[in-house]
Amino acid sequence: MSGLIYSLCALGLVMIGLYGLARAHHGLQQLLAINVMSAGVFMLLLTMAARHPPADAVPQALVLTGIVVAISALALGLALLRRLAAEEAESHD
Amino acid sequence: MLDAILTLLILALAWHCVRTTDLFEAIVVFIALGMLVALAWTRLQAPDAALAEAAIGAGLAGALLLASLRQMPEMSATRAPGAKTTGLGWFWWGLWGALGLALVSGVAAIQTTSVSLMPQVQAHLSDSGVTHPVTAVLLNFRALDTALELAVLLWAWMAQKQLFVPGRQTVYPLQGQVLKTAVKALLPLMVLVAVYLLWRGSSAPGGAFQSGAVLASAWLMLWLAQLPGLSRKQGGMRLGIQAGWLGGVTVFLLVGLLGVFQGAGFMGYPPDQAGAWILLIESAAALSIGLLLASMVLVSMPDFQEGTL
Amino acid sequence: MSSSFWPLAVLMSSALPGLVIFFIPETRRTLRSLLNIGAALVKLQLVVLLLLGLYAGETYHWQWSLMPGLTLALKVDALAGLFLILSAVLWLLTTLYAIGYLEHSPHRSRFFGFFSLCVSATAGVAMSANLFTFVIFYELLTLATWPLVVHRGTPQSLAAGRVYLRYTLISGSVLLLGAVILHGLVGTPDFVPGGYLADQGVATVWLWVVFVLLLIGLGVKAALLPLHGWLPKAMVAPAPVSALLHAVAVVKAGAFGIVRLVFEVYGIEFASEIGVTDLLLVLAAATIVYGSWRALFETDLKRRLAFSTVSQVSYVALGVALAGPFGAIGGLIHIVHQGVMKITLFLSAGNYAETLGIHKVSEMSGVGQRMPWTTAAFTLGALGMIGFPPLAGFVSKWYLGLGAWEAGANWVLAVLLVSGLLNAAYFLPLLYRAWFGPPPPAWPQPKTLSRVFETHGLLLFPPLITAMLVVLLGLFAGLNIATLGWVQWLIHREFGL
Amino acid sequence: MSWVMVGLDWLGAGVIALGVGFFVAGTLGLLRFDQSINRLHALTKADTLGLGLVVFGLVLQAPGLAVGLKLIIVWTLGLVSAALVSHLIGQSLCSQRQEEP
Repeated sequence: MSGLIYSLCALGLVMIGLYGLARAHHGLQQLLAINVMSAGVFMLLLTMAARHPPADAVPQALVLTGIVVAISALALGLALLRRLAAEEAESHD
Repeated sequence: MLDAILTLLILALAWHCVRTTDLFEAIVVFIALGMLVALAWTRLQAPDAALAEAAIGAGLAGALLLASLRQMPEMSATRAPGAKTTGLGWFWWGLWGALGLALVSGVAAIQTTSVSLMPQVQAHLSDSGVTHPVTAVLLNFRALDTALELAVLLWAWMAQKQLFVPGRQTVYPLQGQVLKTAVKALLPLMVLVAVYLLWRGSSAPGGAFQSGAVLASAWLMLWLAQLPGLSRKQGGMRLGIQAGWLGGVTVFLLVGLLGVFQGAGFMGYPPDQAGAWILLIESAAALSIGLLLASMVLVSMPDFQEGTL
Repeated sequence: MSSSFWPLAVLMSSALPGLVIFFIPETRRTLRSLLNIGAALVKLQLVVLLLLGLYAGETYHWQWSLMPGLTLALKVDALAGLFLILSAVLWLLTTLYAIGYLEHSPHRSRFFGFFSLCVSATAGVAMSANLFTFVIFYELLTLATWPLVVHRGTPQSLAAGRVYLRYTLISGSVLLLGAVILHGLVGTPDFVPGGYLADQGVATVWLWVVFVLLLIGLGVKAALLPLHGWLPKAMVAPAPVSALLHAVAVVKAGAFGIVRLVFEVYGIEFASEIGVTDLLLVLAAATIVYGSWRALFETDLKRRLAFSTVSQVSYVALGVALAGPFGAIGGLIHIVHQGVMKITLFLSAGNYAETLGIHKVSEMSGVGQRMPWTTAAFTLGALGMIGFPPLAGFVSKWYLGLGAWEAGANWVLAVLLVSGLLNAAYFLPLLYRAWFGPPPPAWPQPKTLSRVFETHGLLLFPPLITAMLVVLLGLFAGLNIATLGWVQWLIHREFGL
Repeated sequence: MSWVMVGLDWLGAGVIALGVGFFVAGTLGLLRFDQSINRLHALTKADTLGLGLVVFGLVLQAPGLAVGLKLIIVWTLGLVSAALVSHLIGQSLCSQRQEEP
């Protein structure tokens, strides 16, 4: 039962993230939306892992790897945004 | 019951996070979302992922976001939210809905199948050198994925180094000794926790990622307290930091190559030595992850100047 | 050396030097050039040895299981050999040309590094033994070519780069989607002559969906009709890049993918049975006519050539879609012949631009008197494109015509005829103008490049060599070592047609 | 002796509920107060007490000494970090106020 609830939650997160990505007006919003989506994907993997006890370790390891990749991407995206902002500020000066 | 409430809270926060036009608020909500998601994952019997999400996905990501926020332009007034939707609006909504339906049906289809790799994992667990299945998958069965992931982390950091712009803002100077004293007292404890998490990873939830996250926050605290820490000015420290950045991937690949010569194949270890090699790799990986994550947060600080790393 | 070593060696012979080149300081020109040319020669040597081995019946296969059901696999079969030898020869020539072309421009290490990676990705596309590997190298090719397209860093080239990325990344994800669906349906076995989809009991609807998805993914690079928009825009790249993109790397990767898709995934008989080849045939025919038509009205020389590429690459798809031995021979030959002809044209156009600053068709008046050798090469390339016997282009068009006749598709014959006329209509006036038009009172002198030749030696000889190839490939088409002989052998051996 | 355990369990539950009440009050303060200093006040006071009560309740229910000790360590660390963080926030608020009077 709880597995079903959480897979719905995961779908909800993906859809909300997608919606946010489409309506984002700021780079930061886009990054947040993408991360909301990725949280949904991770959760979906974990619900699939938890269908039968004991929980499947392979999707869990995938999620662990995914979290680190996601933060790398987030940090890179933020660095790009900072650079963009700095260059725009420079061109306005 | 708890699950339902948690789900509703998560969805509400996610909705708010993408709806709000206040960027600061969006970030704060995002951090809270990360915490709740971590909680949900403990409910899904995934303590490893929950630990990592709380520390990295909420904690360090939050620090990154908040530090970057101050260096960004405001939401531009010209592209104000709520601008008139074009005639295509309905089309996109339709597409969005169709995708949602497709996902629902896909997930429903998955629910009825029952493919699990766990029996295979458990069958080989005794040969893996560790007793915790997640660690066995990460560092033995799918070691290549983890090595590549470290490479991604390193690559992302190198790209950020190239994109670096020196911080322009001044930050209020630190007053008093409270933070310094506290950090001095807490630092040994944090290192201890990091080592403990690393050691524990072989038999229970924990491991290089979680340990690396703790190390990263230790280093960040050192920097925040303006203590003489790992800065480039100090002699061989610079070389040490660079070695730390590269260490995770390098050690991983070297041990992986060793497997070729020992006849266990690339990224394979002989069962009797597996435990030792995994511990070695994990130590290097934790150090690398910690250094890389902390470096990423550091360069995003509004007052960070080049030459410190 | 085991036979699994060779595919990797071919891949590494350009990838490793490429990676090293990134770290060579900008000023070490000789070192970089030596490394580059050396690598190109080694690669050519390897590929020739491979082809000889292949002819002697050797098989080359390398694979590495990434996870159960998903294997990274490389193989060298006759089809891959065709593409490999094309890329190896033209890489050597364009490298020489690029060394001369970029003599005084900045960021040369970056340029040559990505240039080498681009060729490695092309080799990977050629040798991919299954769809999964193919998709990976196909994407790597996109990533390796983008820095080349935007190399100059001007706002114009950055804008073109954005368009390029938008097209290729979207198509890449569509390709991935198609590959994933196919993987879900039947898994990802190796490419097999005759295809692996027949008798799998997959619903025709799914076969169509997958085909369309994969065709969209491949069609962008191959510049099929609604998806060709990036190609003329990417003309802002330096001339050697345009030459490589158009003749070998990008468009050919798309066309080559279509060949693999139809011949070795679906199987030609099965594909025509479910009717997907008809879709391909119509798209290819439309693209051929449309590209030629647009080329007629372009006043910019490179853009005219770009639309000509749009048109000419679809000959490959057309030949494949005709679903008969002659059509297949024509299409496959055209992979090589179009490459050789097009690279001649682009290198010559680059010479005009670099030596005299000529970019427009109207400025070419009388250029034949100032640069006779370059113009001679250009003329051979253009005549080949039109299909003048006995040049290279004639051979492929002849077989395509035979294929259309054999398939009973008379309208395709009409398309070929119209396209040939249009080709003549946009090339012949140009040639006339170049040779017989009145030269301007004084030629602009942007650079004095050479005292001996009409332009820098490194710029002059590559197009001359390829122009010779255009003649030789046409004249000696019947020999075993020529393209026609090879392709006939290939078709006979691998497809039993 | 089992009635002692049951009693401790119930006592623990009650203490935890009390702690939760303080958490709710603290959160309410965080949401309702308009100035950062006030919010900080609500959070540090109420949440520290709330955390203390929750931990205490859990200690009463703890199955063994080791778990109880771990909980107490958690509580101590929580206290230290809360004090430290509120000190830092307060300090930055102070400097901010001095800068823009």
